[in-house]
Amino acid sequence: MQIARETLLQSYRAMRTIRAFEERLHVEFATGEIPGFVHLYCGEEASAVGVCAHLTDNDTIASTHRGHGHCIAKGVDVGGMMAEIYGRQTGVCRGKGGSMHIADLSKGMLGANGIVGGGPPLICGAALSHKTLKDNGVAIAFYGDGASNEGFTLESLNLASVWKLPAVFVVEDNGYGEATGASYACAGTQKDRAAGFGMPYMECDGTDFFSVYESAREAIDYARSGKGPVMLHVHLSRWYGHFEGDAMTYRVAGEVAEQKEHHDCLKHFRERVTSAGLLEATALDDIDAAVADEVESSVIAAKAAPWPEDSALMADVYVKY
Amino acid sequence: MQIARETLLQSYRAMRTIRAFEERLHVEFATGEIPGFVHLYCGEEASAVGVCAHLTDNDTIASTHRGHGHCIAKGVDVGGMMAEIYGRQTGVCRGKGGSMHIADLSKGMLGANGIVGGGPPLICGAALSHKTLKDNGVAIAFYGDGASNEGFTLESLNLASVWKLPAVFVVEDNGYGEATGASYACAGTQKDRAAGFGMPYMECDGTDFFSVYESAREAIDYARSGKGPVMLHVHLSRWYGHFEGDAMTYRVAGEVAEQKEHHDCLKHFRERVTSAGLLEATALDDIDAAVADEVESSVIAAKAAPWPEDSALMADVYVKY
Amino acid sequence: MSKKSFRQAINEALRQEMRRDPRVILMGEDVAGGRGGTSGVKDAWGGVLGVTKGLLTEFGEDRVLDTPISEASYIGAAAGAAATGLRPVAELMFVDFIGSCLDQVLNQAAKFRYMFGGKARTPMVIRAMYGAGFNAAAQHSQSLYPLFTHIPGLKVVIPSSPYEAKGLLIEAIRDDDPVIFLENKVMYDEEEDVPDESYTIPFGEANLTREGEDVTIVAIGRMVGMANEAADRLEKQGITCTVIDPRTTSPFDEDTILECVEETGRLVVVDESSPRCNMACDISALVAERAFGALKAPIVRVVPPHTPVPFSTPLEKLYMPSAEKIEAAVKNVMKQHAREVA
Amino acid sequence: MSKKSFRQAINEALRQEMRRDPRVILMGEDVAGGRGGTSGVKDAWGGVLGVTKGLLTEFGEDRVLDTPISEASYIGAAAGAAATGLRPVAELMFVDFIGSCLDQVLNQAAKFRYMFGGKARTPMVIRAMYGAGFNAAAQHSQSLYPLFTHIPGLKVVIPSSPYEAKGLLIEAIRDDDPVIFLENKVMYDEEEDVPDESYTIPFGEANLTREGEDVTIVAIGRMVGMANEAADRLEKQGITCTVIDPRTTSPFDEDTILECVEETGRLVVVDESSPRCNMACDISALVAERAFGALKAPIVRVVPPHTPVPFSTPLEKLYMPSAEKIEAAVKNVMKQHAREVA
Ligand SMILES: Cc1ncc(C[n+]2csc(CCOP(=O)(O)OP(=O)(O)O)c2C)c(N)n1
Ligand SMILES: Cc1ncc(C[n+]2csc(CCOP(=O)(O)OP(=O)(O)O)c2C)c(N)n1
Ligand SMILES: [Mg+2]
Ligand SMILES: [Mg+2]
Repeated sequence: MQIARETLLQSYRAMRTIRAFEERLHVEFATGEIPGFVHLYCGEEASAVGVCAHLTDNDTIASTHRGHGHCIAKGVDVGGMMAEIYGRQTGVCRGKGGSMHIADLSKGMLGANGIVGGGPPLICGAALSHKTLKDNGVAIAFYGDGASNEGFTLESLNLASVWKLPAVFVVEDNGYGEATGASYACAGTQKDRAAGFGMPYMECDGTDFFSVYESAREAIDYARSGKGPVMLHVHLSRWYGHFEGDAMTYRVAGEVAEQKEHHDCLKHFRERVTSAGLLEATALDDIDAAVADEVESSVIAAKAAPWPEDSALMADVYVKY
Repeated sequence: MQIARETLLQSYRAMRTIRAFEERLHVEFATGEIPGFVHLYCGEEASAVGVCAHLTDNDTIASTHRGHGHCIAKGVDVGGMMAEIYGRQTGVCRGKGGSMHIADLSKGMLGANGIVGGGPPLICGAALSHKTLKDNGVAIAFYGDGASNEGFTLESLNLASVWKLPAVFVVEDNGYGEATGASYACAGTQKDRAAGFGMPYMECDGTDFFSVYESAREAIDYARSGKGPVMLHVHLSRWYGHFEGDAMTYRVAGEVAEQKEHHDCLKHFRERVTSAGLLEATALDDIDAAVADEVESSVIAAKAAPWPEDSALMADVYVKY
Repeated sequence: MSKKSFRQAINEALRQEMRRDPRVILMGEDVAGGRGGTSGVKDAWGGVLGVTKGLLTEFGEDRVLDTPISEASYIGAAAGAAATGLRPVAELMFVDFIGSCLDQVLNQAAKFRYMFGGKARTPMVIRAMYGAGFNAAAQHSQSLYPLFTHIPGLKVVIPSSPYEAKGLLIEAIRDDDPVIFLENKVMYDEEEDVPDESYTIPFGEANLTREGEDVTIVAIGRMVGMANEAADRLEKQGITCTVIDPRTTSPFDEDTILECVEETGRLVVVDESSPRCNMACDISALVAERAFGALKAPIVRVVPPHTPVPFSTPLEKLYMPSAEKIEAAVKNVMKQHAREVA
Repeated sequence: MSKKSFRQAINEALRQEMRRDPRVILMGEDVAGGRGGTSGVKDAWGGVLGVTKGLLTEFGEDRVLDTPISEASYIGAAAGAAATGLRPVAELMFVDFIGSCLDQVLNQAAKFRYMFGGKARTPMVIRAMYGAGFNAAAQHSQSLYPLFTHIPGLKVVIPSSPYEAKGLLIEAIRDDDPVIFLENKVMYDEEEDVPDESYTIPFGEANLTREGEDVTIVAIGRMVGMANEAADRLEKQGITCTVIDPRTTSPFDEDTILECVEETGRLVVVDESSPRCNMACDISALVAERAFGALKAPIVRVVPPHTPVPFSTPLEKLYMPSAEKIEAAVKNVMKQHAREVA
């Protein structure tokens, strides 16, 4: 496997940005200044980035309630995201969506989604657009192990096969839907489900960028070439609670610590690229520093940004009414 | 395989009743006297009867829009059914449901259902009742190949496994959902779907009573014994259009004729039991005659029966309001 | 101009828009019909009641897509396709089936634009049949437009005749917001003169099908015909009515209704949907708030009872609004006035 | 009797009914929480906001059932279980998620009894959170009770305080029809005196939280508190209000409202749900039809605008009804009268 230096740098930067963005959110949330529900993606960065590394703005993704990582990986503006989470006028959604609804169609980002299983049907539609408009695009649905039990998701697997859509269904399996384990809630296997709906199945280690990158390349190439949809099952772990405020008593003590110690995608990436001589540690350090600055500025800017004007309340319900 | 003479006689009678009931409906519908939608089950009799032969009133079934066969197989009163289809006060649902909503909870018949995929979630609930109340009952969801693509159905397969319910999911695969072939609409296989939701899969020939009877016995025993749900895939063919009025141009000419000639469950049953000396032809003839009479009387009675009274309009929306 | 049925008017609207704009696609269960069938005939149905017949033949399988029985995924797909460059017309068959795919309408299509800060367009149309009177029983006879009207972000269209159906459907397809387009299943064979060429009828502009002096009747969809029939009879008895067809319940032409009530001082609302929180309530509330001073009599609603739709013919008749019931309501409203004045 | 929060009151109602009747079972996503988790803790959550905490410990896994994220199948299972001998209480978490399982409510549970000619009972309760004010944005802040109220066959309960919540929930569990029980998520920490013992509050009997002479205010759920606050302020300005909490929107206590309006002659309706075809419309229509003669002024509705619920704090505040807005509406109604009289 050969990965261009530029791709490696960009991917590391994206993963680092997600990490820094979210760890900061964790801190800021605790101060009480961030309203609403916030679901952190920390620990799962390699999945979003390893998949999106193969995409351009011409390709479409749909995300979940745990959407920050997918947004950043797909190129949504970090400052705009932070402002959105603070509910400011300068947010990507002008403060009207918040964490669970960040979207940027100009980047092919069809939205985080507060509805579990909301994304897969939309992605059938985006894939249909790509196919019908013959623009060579693919459409990717990210969804969790929990969402894999939602009828919306299951129907979409079938529909995508029936219509032979250029779609990839990325199951981000972190073992939990809220406080319930996948070992309880998911009968059977994702692999058999893929077969049950007539599509190839692939799996990878979601804490290893290179594992995701390779599998995703194959899956996306397959879909893009017109052969139909693929399921990509990504095994990973989330580092924080389901949402900010969750004490995670359902997980054994030390589970997350162990993950952080031995399955940190950033550590792993750094070791791998430096030991193989692909990138220098200083290049990564520079990125770390730049990202820290970017996140810091995004918070300062968000807090200083104006609230939406009253007129925004009634605006943009319709294109025309 | 040993089947009691009484069971054989009852099963033949049930299949013959379904056939006669429906062929008569086909004729009556053409006269314009029967209102609404009517979906005929003709040709599929062995499935309902082969499964229900293992059930008592203590067990529960949920049916579909194509429900007459399941109702009769589960012991719902034929006269009451005919009157219901005519919309009369003497109907099992007092004329308020019609063909698509025939139900009789006292017989463990949880209703035909106008919603494709309506039954499987209900059957999870009925199975939960059986399990919780420890009454040794099982619950059976009949549904079509078309319904196997409805999210309701797919979720139910998973839920039944997760809750380890005493349920059997009987896919009556007649190859079509309305005018659309299963070969187009169902990606993958039912077998892989069963695996994908963690349950055993069995299949049988739905035009052969004995094939259904044997498989259903095994499936129902498994579920009843507390091991969890099973999928039973029944291959069969419908002889009439999707509903009365459908010209079936989507099926090759002669397809149904071939089925009638070579895969008629009634013919097959008769040949099998008489050649094996299990039942005498005269016993079957007697049943045929008795059934013809029963259906004839049911039509006469239905036509003569009173319409519901005006007060029925407002009655029975609630137990108490 | 030629006589066309409601069914033909809709078919023609779809055909003309598909010719005009290659981004318009059709999807739904058996909108063509026959895929995967043994005969190889791929336009076997053209919709369960034949409304989309022939469109596959003209536009091909890439633009007329049969779906599995999976409303959530294909209605969601319509939303996703609309947000990414197509203009899908998705058929839900019976509006009662919204129970299978409400999320895709309620939480996705209707809310994209607002949640995303104005940065999305979702030009999709969902066509579905509604209405009782077909002996289709409780799960195939509902008139669920109050649900859709309640949801901000949706537009809701209910044509009252073939002419209206064609113009409103073309408008719906060209509209950049999600539109629910409801067709009364009992009306498919009704005919009237409909122009052959393409035309649009704007949303949010009510149609006065007649003008009178005594009572304003607002009626929805199929009820417009009944209201006109009642008005005919009432005219012979010396009572003249204004009959308003709002055409769209969202957006809603409040002004026309308020102006007419200002003139007549009396209002009867006819709505075939279940009576609680329905359009009859909505219109009554509008007038009781904004034209109160003009009202000479109570606002009377002609609506079905709070029950599911019964199957049996006589019960279903009893259930439905009718010209007779509207006539009686108008007379009742006139009497109340008489009493007050006396 | 002791101070209990809205959350505790609901927990206690569930607990007492589960003790009383072994057929009462609970199901939902993380109603216990922890199944399949690595720590082995099986009551990790007790519902996403802790409302059902501790019930697993007392009643065990056979009666407190965690579900996969599969609303259609478990809400449908609740309906099927109810029709076959259990009395399930299913938690939908956020009422916005009805988009995933409307069919099971609309076409199944609500219609069984009628379609089956009176031969079914479906004693199930669906508990769900509703309401804005939590910065939960467009998909987690809706107040969809008009949808449920519209559907014949359902009962719809919206408690306005901890006391109300406990008594109404016990009534709901004992009721033999399907009941939608909606809990305002902003109210969980509100406290008041609630009896320790079990008690019921009958459906369809409105509660007059205060009586006055000038204006009748009907308010739903959390709006009742705001209406009382407004009434307090108005009283100081010499305007006295009757405040009505209908408690249940279906069945609906029409008589109490009509009687109060007969006395005050003026009506303000406060409803947190989207404004079209909502309860404010329903109540306005009722009064405009049946207490028209008593009305001295237009019926005014205090409702949010026809938009999704915005996320940002200032916009959400602007969106919501409030005591100030109610106060202004009442004054407006009083002024209109003044003008007429003048
Ligand atoms: C239709 C629906 N049901 C339930 C919820 C509540 N909910 C939000 S996230 C979540 C868990 C999702 O689990 P999973 O798909 O595994 O994603 P993860 O949180 O692990 O990333 C649930 C149940 C919802 N938002 N939408
Ligand atoms: C939710 C829903 N979608 C669509 C329909 C319309 N419809 C009724 S029967 C049917 C086909 C069902 O096919 P299948 O499950 O194979 O059963 P079969 O008719 O072959 O017995 C369809 C699409 C419906 N009644 N409900
Ligand atoms: Mg998960
Ligand atoms: Mg079939």
